[in-house]
Amino acid sequence: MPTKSIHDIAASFSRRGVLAATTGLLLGLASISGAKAADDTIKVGVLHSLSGTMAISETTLKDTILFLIDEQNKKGGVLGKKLEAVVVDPASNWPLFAEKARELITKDKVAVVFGCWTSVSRKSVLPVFKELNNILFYPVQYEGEESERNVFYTGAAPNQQAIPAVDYLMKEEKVKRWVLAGTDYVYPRTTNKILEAYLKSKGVAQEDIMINYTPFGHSDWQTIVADIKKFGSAGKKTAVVSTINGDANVPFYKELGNQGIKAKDIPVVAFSVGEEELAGIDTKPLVGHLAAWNYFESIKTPANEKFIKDWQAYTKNPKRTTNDPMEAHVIGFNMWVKAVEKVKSTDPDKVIDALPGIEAANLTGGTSKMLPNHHITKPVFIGEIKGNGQFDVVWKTPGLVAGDAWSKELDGSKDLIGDWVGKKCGNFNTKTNKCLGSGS
Amino acid sequence: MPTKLSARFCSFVLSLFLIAFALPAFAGPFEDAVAKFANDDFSDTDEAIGVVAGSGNKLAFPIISALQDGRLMADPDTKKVYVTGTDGKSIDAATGEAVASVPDSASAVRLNNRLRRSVDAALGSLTLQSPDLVARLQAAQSVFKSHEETALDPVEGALAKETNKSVKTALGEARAAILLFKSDATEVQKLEAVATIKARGDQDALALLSDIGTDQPASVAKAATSAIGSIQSSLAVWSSVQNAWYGLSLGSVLLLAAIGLAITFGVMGVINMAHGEMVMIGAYTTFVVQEVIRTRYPALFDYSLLIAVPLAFLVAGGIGVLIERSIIRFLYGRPLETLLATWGLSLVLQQAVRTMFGPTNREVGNPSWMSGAFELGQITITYNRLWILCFTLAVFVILLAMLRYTALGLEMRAVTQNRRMAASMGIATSRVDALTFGLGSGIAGIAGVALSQIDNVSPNLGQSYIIDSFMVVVFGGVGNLWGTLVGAFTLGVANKFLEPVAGAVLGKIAILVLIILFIQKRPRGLFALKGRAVEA
Amino acid sequence: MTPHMLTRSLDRGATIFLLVVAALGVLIPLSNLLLPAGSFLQVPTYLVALWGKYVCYAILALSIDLIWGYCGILSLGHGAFFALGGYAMGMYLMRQIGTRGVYGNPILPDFMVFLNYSKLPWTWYGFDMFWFAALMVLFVPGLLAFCFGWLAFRSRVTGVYLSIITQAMTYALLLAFFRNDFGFGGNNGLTDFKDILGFNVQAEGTRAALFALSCLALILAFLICRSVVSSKLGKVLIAIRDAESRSRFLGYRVESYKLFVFTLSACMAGVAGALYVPQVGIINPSEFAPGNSIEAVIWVAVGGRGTLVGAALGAIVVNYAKTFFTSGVLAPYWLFMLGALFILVTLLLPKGIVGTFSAWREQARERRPAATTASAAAEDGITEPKMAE
Amino acid sequence: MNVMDTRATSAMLYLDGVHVSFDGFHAINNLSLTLAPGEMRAIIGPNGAGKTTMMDIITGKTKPDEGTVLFDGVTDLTRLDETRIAELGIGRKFQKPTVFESQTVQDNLLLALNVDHSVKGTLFWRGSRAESERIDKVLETIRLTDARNRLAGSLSHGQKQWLEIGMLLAQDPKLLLVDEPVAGMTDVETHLTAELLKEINKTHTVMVVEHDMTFVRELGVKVTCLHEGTVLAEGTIDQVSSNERVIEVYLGR
Repeated sequence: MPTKSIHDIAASFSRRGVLAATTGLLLGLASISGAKAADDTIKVGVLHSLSGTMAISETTLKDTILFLIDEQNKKGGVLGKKLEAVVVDPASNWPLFAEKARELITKDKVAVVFGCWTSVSRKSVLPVFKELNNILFYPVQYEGEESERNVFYTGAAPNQQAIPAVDYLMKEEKVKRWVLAGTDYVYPRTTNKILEAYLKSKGVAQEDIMINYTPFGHSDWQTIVADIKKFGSAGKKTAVVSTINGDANVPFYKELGNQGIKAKDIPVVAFSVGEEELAGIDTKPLVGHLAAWNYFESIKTPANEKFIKDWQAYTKNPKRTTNDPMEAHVIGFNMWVKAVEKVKSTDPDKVIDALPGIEAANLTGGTSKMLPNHHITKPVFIGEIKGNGQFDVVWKTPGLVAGDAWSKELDGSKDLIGDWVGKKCGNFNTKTNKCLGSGS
Repeated sequence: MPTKLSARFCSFVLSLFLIAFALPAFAGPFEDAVAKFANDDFSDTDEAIGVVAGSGNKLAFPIISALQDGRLMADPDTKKVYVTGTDGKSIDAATGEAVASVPDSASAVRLNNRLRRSVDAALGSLTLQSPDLVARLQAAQSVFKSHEETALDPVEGALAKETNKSVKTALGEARAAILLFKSDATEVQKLEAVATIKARGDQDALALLSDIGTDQPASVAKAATSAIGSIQSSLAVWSSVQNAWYGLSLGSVLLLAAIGLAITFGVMGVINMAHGEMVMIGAYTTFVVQEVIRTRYPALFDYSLLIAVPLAFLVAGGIGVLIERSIIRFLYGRPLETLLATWGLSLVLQQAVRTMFGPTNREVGNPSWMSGAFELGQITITYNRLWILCFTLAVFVILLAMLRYTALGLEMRAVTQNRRMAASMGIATSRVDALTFGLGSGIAGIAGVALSQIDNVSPNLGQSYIIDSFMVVVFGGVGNLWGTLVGAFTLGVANKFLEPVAGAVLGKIAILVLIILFIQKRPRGLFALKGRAVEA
Repeated sequence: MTPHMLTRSLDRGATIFLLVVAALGVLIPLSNLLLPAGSFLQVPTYLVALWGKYVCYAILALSIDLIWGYCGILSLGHGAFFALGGYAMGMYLMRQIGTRGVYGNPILPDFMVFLNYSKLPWTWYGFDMFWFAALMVLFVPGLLAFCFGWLAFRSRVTGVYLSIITQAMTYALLLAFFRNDFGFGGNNGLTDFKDILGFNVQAEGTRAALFALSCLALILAFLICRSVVSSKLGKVLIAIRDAESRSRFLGYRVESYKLFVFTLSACMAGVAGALYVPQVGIINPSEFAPGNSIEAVIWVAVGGRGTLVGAALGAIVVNYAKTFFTSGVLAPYWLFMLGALFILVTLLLPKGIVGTFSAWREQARERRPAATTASAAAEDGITEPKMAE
Repeated sequence: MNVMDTRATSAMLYLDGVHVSFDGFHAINNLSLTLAPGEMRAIIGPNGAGKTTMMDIITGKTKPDEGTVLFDGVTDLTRLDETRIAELGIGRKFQKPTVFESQTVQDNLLLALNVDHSVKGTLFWRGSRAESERIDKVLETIRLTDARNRLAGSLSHGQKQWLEIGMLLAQDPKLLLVDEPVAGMTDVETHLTAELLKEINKTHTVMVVEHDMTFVRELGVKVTCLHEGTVLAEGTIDQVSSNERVIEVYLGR
């Protein structure tokens, strides 16, 4: 029936119509691709959500990179060329991340990309970076279990955040009973698995561990906070290890404060709550609750004070806070610059091979080093929330902790290592001496 | 030369003390302890607290309380420690003599949670006999928690003098707690103790009893277990009451978020996807109000919400009217297109707020009367939730009254029931439309004020409520405020009773599925209009 | 919009549309593969993937227009069917990874390994076979639509109520798929695909092929929709849309008609999703987000509801605009643009781009009153209680 | 007669003791009424007398709270839904003319034809000569032949009324329920409509609800007057209109 209808009409319409339309479209398409990278600048891709749910966290990171590029250009750029930022908005939409990554690399011909926050966005762009062989610097603490040739992880791996925090609570606060509360996605899931295994290895009994997951942006915490209270009243010293994701934290802490859970009774140590998140809360009822990071704005070092000063000057906002992922970008950016200057080229292959071993000063007085598994060494700090929304560092690791791509505590990965220098492999099984799967 | 210095200093102290208290004092354990505060080492501080608290020295209380609220300054170089009074005057912690000013090199002695606990314990035994009733009560409580043997004598001393009934019981419980853990307490004492604590019957009591350890006499252990049992069973009953309360509170939030929609969508038939953004605007209005108050008139902070409510209503309502005049009014009779337009609108509003206030959360504080909680029997009721519940009901009643008794309300109902007829009877329908939409938006704005107290104030605020709001309105029956009320509370309570069983996520899923099935049974919601009026 | 006017003006448009799609389906892959990279007429790979995505969206838009434009069923949950189709395909692609996963586990996908799954959940059985996956792409969305529709249409849930419960449906699925216990990868979803039917999904050839395939699918979907709406059944659908109870009194089983077209449309959406996943390289619960479904409806409205070409065009236009706005200097303001677009289109072009266009053409040709605005409300598919039917 | 014995009644339509109330308001109150096969009956009554509600009950749109509604003596209509009842052969014309406005006149009739109404049937439908002939015939009867390709929405009010009646004819039911067919018609149109209905009545049982007394008189059939959901009077138009209770209801208040 339709074929018929088309047939008899096909007679009546102009062949030129189609021709015009098609060629027009094609030309349009092709011309879009016409954008060429200017030769006198090095393009740097910025792939952070500026709208949608993740804008809350990611916008700051975009500004950070722009700030760093600005600073670098003041120093004369890199290899005598100015850096030029290419900003796109993946709008907190994961497929869009992949699409934008592709656009940055193929259309804008960027030399490196700084971006992503959530694990899913990273997973979504991974294939693109592998296929088009470019570089991604990923600045956020994450669940580990990954080491890719094209990705450099400047955020904390679980062993650079979770484990030290738990150790602190055991030693300093004599905690015997644990609530592992998290948002139901892969980072908390993995972290809690690791912690569960770790706690058991320290002789904590199953009934002294309570695990609870909540959906994204969970806003009604009455029941769960009450449960925590109940769980905490079993006589043993109890602490909450929170992997609750950004948005849900404000109502969570508000409920904690209102239900009168004081840090001295049940301390909460959080891995995703930094200065930015606290900016949304009145922290007075929360004084004493903890967070584990590799950087705190309140840390007094010349480098950090200068950074904060310049940053606030750049953003023209004397109240603008800094946080851990920002520092990660600072370290990553400087490492990339050093690597590029080392090999006198922005060619991804050369830079990727040059990066491991590169050292860059972090803002907390140490010097971080890029490891063969594309993670970096970082100090770990435990900070107590203060009344002014800042953190008071109550404990730090003696030295720098090397990031493990693969967690020793998980069956799947205890034998794996990532080594892009010697083994040229991201998931090398030390037992079987084989490089698994697609890793190479 | 610190040694010489301290020597000279001591002689000075001596003379001073001779005058001051007419009893000799030497650079004894107290002074050494005080000096420890300057080491900025948590374990040293801990020791110091112990010694100072136990020293019986007059300065002990000022020092410890200063330590608690960060007024104890220590100079790491000179190892000198100062107490800065609440009045800004400072004294030397070791000697009690007034000092002109604390040197800049001195910084507040830092605490961590462990130290905060020992500070509480110390203060506990120190303030047991303070004239202030509340202080005494708190002291008793903290002794109950810490139950250190050293506190026994002070407690019994206080108990003997205490006249106030509630404090007496508190002290009794504190004493019982101590005895229960005192190794050399007699079995009889311990049994009494268990009974006292059982009588207290809350979760702290439970905690205490389940912590007594194994080295207890058999009879005591047995008594403790039975006590635990009975406390737990009574708490179990209370927990269902607690759930009901949580349900009501959640329901009130849902209602508050949905009630504005019940007007714009339920009454006017405008599928207002920008409803959530109206809520958000209300929340940001609150933020702005508080900012102004913080910077200009800090004293007024507790009234910030009272000021914010009318403002939020006006701002959101005004924007509502604007939207109605500029967009919605061209789309009457085609609700679907309002869906599209308002969806676009919500995108614009969100981004607008994002560009104006930045993408990050904004701090909206709870005024004092809205923070904290109180115990009702064994359930905790937080003030902000309670106020929100009352507030919601108030809004609902006022709205209902408004629709029923005011001229505008009458006109609204007339227009929504039969536009043509209303128009022919000389009602300015367009004006009524604008006002109705404004009213709906305004109420959404008010909701924003309340929600700012429990949730993020961020550009995404609205998004998280829009779907729930639609569910509530549809579940209750479009065009029926009572339906919205019942719907909201039903969903809230159901959700809260499901949550402990199924967990937060499955609970929410279950609720959604229930709504879907329910709509099959009642295709027009809980309170559907019947008869030909609906159909023809 | 008057149907015979449409059938005339549209059939011409339809044919042009089909031939353009066909031409692009052939030319773009060719130019991408044969012409030297960077040459003026060469279409770079990322654009091929991009347009592949648009084409999938166009199919989704068609499926929505079929039920909404012609039968007045406004589904605010059609993204669910799209996503389910996508997941079915994604699961096949995951199983294809085999030992190339980071843990080299031959059976279990990576996320299962590090969440300590001991064995494959039963839901994943059979997805190592393409034919099975392909079947599921149609079957799963179809079944869901059938059950949902059977309940809803039989108990005569209409208008807003239907729209809202479709939204509830997709929202519930969203939450369910977010749960890691659900066994579909939780928030991270399924990604890092290797190959499809033995071809590397990243390879330019495969991309080009997938693009051509999507175009073919679009053409087929279009032809199916046209044959449906131009059959007598199409007339019945429009009758139901305009006066549901009248059609009942004429002895039509409204619920079976709705059920048929709803299920058909769900299957089409599923296919769209299945083609979408290998081209964007990830499927994750956010595809279930109610917002996505609403946007899909908006594409249709922008393009022109009740005109198949319009629906497809709308999808492409809106998404092209999105891509265009979200990069470069406009990036911070793109939401303003998009929002404004939606508002302006609804205000100025209530019949959508194509609808308005053909209306002009019609008026120009013969001055005859178009459908009375009285029936407009009914046409909207949604009606408030007081003015139902 | 022995065939008849199995039937509860010989009537084409048989209502007995029917009650319906919406939220306490008694729309239909112990209504009893029978229609013989081949009969044409006019129903009159003031607004709110329950005329339309009665039709809703017969066509299955509204379910009665109690009472029996038998069609053709055997089938209990209260158990069936609109579609089934329509399939049985009861056609209805609405008070407010409802035609498919965005479709052409002949499509409207095509949709009304009592052929296979199943999804399959319509999906694979091929037009047949017989069908088009019937449509032409109906078009003639309702005088819309030259408007066949126009949009129903663009017809005049009277034409719509006729189109709807035409749809009934195309549907060819045993029983026609016609709700206010001449509302808003010119006298000429009214006259023509009366003729049309009489014509139809030759082959069908018809129930007409109408206010217009001249029209009812012109029909010249048995009249039933409803009031407050129950039968007030029955008989020829003269008997009914001379019934003082009817007069009271219509005039005296």
